Amino acid sequence: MEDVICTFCGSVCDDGEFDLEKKKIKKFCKLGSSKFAEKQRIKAPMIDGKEVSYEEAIDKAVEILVNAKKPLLYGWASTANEAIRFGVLLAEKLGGVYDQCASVCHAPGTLAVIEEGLPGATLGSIKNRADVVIFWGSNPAEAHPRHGLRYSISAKGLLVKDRKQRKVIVVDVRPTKTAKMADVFIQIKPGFDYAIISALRAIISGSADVVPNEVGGVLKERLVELADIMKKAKYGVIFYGLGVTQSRGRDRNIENAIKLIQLLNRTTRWVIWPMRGHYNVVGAGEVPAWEVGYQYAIDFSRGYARFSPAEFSAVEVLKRRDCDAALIIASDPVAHFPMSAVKHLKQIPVIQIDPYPNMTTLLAKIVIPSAVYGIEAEGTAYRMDCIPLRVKKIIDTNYWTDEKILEEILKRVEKLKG
Amino acid sequence: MAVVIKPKKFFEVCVEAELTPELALRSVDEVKKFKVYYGNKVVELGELFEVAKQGDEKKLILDGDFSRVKWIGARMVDGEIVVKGSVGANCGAFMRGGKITIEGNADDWLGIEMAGGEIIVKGNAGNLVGCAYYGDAVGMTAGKIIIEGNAGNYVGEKMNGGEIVIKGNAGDFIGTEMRAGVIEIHGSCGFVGGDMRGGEIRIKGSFELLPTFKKTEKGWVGDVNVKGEGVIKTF
Amino acid sequence: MIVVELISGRTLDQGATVEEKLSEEYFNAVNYIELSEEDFGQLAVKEGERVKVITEFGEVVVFAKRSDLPKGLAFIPMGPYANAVIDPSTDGTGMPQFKGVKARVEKTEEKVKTVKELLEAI
Amino acid sequence: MLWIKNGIVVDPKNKIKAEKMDLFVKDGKIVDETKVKKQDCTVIDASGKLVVAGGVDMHAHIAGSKINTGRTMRPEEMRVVRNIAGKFRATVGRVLLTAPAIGYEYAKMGYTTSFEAAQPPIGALHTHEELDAIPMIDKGALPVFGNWHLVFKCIEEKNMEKLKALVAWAIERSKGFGVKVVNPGGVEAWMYGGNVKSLDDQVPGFNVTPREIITWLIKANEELGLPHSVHLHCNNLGVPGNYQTTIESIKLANGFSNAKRQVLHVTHVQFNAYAGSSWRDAGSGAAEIAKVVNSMDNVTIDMGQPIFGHATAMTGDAPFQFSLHKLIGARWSNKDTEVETGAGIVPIGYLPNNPVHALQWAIGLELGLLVDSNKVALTTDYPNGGPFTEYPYVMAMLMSKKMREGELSKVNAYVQKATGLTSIDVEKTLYEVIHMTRSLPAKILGLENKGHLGIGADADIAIYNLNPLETDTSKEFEKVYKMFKSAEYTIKGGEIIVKGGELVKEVYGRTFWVDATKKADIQAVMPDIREYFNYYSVQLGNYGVEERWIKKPARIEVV
Repeated sequence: MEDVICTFCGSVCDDGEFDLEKKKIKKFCKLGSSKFAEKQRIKAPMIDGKEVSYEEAIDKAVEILVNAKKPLLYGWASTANEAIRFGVLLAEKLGGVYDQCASVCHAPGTLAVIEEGLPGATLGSIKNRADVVIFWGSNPAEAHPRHGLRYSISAKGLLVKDRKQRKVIVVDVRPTKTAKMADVFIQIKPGFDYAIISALRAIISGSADVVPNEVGGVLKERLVELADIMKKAKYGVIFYGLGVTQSRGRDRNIENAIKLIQLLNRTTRWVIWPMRGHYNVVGAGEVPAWEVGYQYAIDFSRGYARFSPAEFSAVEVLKRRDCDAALIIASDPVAHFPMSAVKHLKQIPVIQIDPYPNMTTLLAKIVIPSAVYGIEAEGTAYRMDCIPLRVKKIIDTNYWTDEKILEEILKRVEKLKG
Repeated sequence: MAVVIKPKKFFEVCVEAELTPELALRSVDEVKKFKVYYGNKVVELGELFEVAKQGDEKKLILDGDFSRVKWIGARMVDGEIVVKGSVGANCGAFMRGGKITIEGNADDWLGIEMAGGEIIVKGNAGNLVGCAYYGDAVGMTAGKIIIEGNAGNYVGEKMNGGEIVIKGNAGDFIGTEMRAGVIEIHGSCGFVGGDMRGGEIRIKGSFELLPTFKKTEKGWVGDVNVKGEGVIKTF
Repeated sequence: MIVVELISGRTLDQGATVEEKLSEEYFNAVNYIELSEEDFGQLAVKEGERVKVITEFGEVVVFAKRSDLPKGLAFIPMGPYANAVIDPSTDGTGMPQFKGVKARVEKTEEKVKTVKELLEAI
Repeated sequence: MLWIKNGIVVDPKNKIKAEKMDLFVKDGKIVDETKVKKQDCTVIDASGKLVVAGGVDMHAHIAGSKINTGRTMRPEEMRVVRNIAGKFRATVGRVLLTAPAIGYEYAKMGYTTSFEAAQPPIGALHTHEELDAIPMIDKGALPVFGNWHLVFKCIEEKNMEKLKALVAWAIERSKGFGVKVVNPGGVEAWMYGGNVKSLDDQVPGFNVTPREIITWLIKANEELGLPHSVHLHCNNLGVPGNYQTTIESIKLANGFSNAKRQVLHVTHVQFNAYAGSSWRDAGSGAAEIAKVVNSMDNVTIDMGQPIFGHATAMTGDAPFQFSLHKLIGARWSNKDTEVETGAGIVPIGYLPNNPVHALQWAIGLELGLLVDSNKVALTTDYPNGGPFTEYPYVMAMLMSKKMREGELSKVNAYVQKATGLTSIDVEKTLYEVIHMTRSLPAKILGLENKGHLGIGADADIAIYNLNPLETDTSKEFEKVYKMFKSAEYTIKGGEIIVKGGELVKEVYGRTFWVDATKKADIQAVMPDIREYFNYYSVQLGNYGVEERWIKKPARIEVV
């Protein structure tokens, strides 16, 4: 089978070849290959560790959800839009909180978009045109292994034909694998992204004299060089990663970077884009945006959507003990949240929907196994640049899809709630 | 006719109660009927709180731990609120007048886009004090916020007037995109004044200066990236 | 004992095992700390020996690994071990500070907890 | 089955000017009286009420990555609560609405069809997902062609067969409805930081000009015989002095004809109707444009009327959006899209006392008043000019000079000298305004069963509490406005969805798309498409939308 679409990372490579007999994927990277490899699965739906039918598990889940004063519905980054849509409708119907993995990943980028917008481009546009590529706090060699080949570092584009015609720059606090592939590596002091971006803006806009000799561990002359490369680029791109979203400054770092891009566009072309992690974390934000108005950290307790990451992001909700039940789908907060947030998950009934057992399974009251999108189920996903792709079903399964499980839950909740 | 409101129990999830001194003008029974949100349930205030009358001022006395109660004093225009304990998020949001005294700590989003009045926090405050709410262009425009303890990050973002005084330390990114008004920090803080256009930030302790401010007689002036005339100085 | 600035982040191995969280492979992909040559030397540990990482927010025992990090910077792959010690405050953004927390690292004889044991300890 | 009794019907397509008559509905269609059993009919007493076809919005940005990025950028827009969750979905939005809010608000106003005016072909699946999420109305989407490298290549090669094949292939792949052209060549120039300034500028990297792009696409469109004509957003949008470019572009329709409809639709002309050389001396070019449009029988336009208040500029015209960002300093989103197109988004607001905004407002009205009612459709270019929910304001303004005088007194006096609005005495009739909002947009789009109430038409009907025989639309503008804001009944596909201005039933409409693949030799262009997919970031096999992925597709085959 050709043109198979990978449902691992935000690159969503769509050129895989799946050998149906050997059940092996070709062309994909280590991450993609692991996605398509056979793994331990949750065998059957469970309540308190006891195997039950899908119907029984769903009935019990519904009972917990409708009786909750504020259920948290979290995850969504590794499932299809069709499932996400039912999830958003369910959160609205329940008067709960919808939050998705971006809130511990790239959501600060969304806060920056609110402040300054998002001057961006699709990955195809970037591979065709970008003669300068900056990875700022991002490390595709480990997180998006084929990104460089398909879209950025060595991609063969229309105007920029190969690696030789492209300058690759890495800005990071450590010499990452990606840094080793770069023409220029600028090592900065952790927590100084904002200051360095401010300095670059000053240099580019003619206020270089104000900038001190060293900013964030980088000598001014190196910043002047970098500013010069940026100004001379015909079409440049900053791909930013968790290095800026998860460290000091978070959204303010990105906001500042967007202001830098705005400035550069006065004389040449520059775009900026987040290196989104999960294959459909973009869908997990886009679907609620059109259904209820916001991308994440959405509270429905008043019967309509309200947005406030300071209150309604999953980590804040859990740390404040502001939910009394949780539905966790397609993610593993127990592994990926700070301990102080996990603590509350241990106190409340947790319903988990996932193909694979993970740390959240260990504390979930109800576990509902599901089919894997892109392998066992078809559905829509948005690549990191918001390009929609229809991921494929390539083998049969008896597992229900997330879409079907959630539709069933929603139907029953609607019946109970009227 | 001050009204005294006391939580009856520990709240399983946060409560949203836009309590303002206007309530003091109502009878105890009416106050008990005031609608508050307990998770996704709309309930009467009296279900969650004890209500009593005391004295005759236009004043609310919130007696107990209100750290799980949000939006207290939101949009209030006059009168007084005294919180004997700590208070939840969004306290004094969009406030235009009157006075809120918090004897404990305040959570995030204290005094969002405050346009008048006074907030005093005896303990610590959270993040985003006096800021602009999501998507809005302007933060606090008038009034005064005094925090006797420490404050968190992003204090006074997009502030366009008024005064914030922090007797302890403040967090990071103070007065970002500030246009007017005064922030005074008696302790130390992190970055200050990113893209500041105007106003003044006074700091007694240490702070981190961004590379986009010019040293002048007045203090540090900037942010040059926005041709700003904001002033950062120590005292 | 040394003092470092600790960050967490993705690695290829962490990614490749992330859908097998209860496996030995995942355990091995996330249960170590990378230290610079100098810091590693100063701790006087051997590759694969155990260290205790202590921050304001918690402590965790992990395996020590030498790397080409700059001195003073340490790295634990994103996952439950990192999350036992990172700064959980979101400062009103919803995002905990997964990168950038002061940590003490010291040699220890304590064992490295399994993923399950970590959860039980919370 | 429905029996709408004793209504006063205005149905311009069928030349019915306020006649008292009954309508019958069966299986979602308007049928002859003999086709229904009257005793089985739900009867609606429409005595003394205006009965018209459901409104048709032929140009709005209601679905896809642009509006959704707009929502994400503007949480302050989403804080206006319109409906609390209950029997119907929760809806929020001030001007930028959520998908359910879009459907509900159209329905409440008596509108039953709306077309998304710009769909990047590679993002078509996203557009369709959002269209599927909009309840109540029928919809469709127009893919964009004016900056696509493959289009340039076919024109460079002067190969009409290839161009036709490309157009038919792309519309089929994107499940689109027609050919949208946005700032032809200008968006490609923006990839280098520039724009095109005249119809004869060469597009960077290609041996083509905007003039050629428009002309060739009109020719391809007409030879394919698509239901809708080329739908053009002109070059130089938002630039003082641009009315001349607009007139030149309109004249490119000369030499083409189509018995059923226009051969060129020029959209949101207000934004392209400025005289002068800068915003300091800008004036109105509306009268000149109207003169040209009125003199031609193969061109239509829509207004792009600004509404005072909040709005969000969002278009495929990426270089314009950057200029706007520089001009007003607001946040700015941009999306350069593969080798196909681009887009930009900037929040704006129209203030009555701002001379430029007042000028724009006046120009929109001038166009609506001066252009023949058979050639100008009513739009706000939602959300660029403002909310579609204020269509009734525009309708009332077109019908009442008195209302205009009142409004004129509230806006910046610059309008008095820069436009001719004050001296326009035209008052459109109710019949004309019904045409401009129903039968005309349906005709422009080529939707034969929409916009009218003849036998066989879709049973999309709006009933307003307004007796046209007893209402003086010139004097009673307040009443007219109020009545059109809130339909007494909205009937969609034969089902009552709104009653007394309130939602009563949620339905999902169809998505129209056009299949013209039999009218061209698709294979003629496939080698070029395959080659160009080296410059895409997706595989050709994963490009496009299958019909089964759409909730209620309605395929229109061109034979």
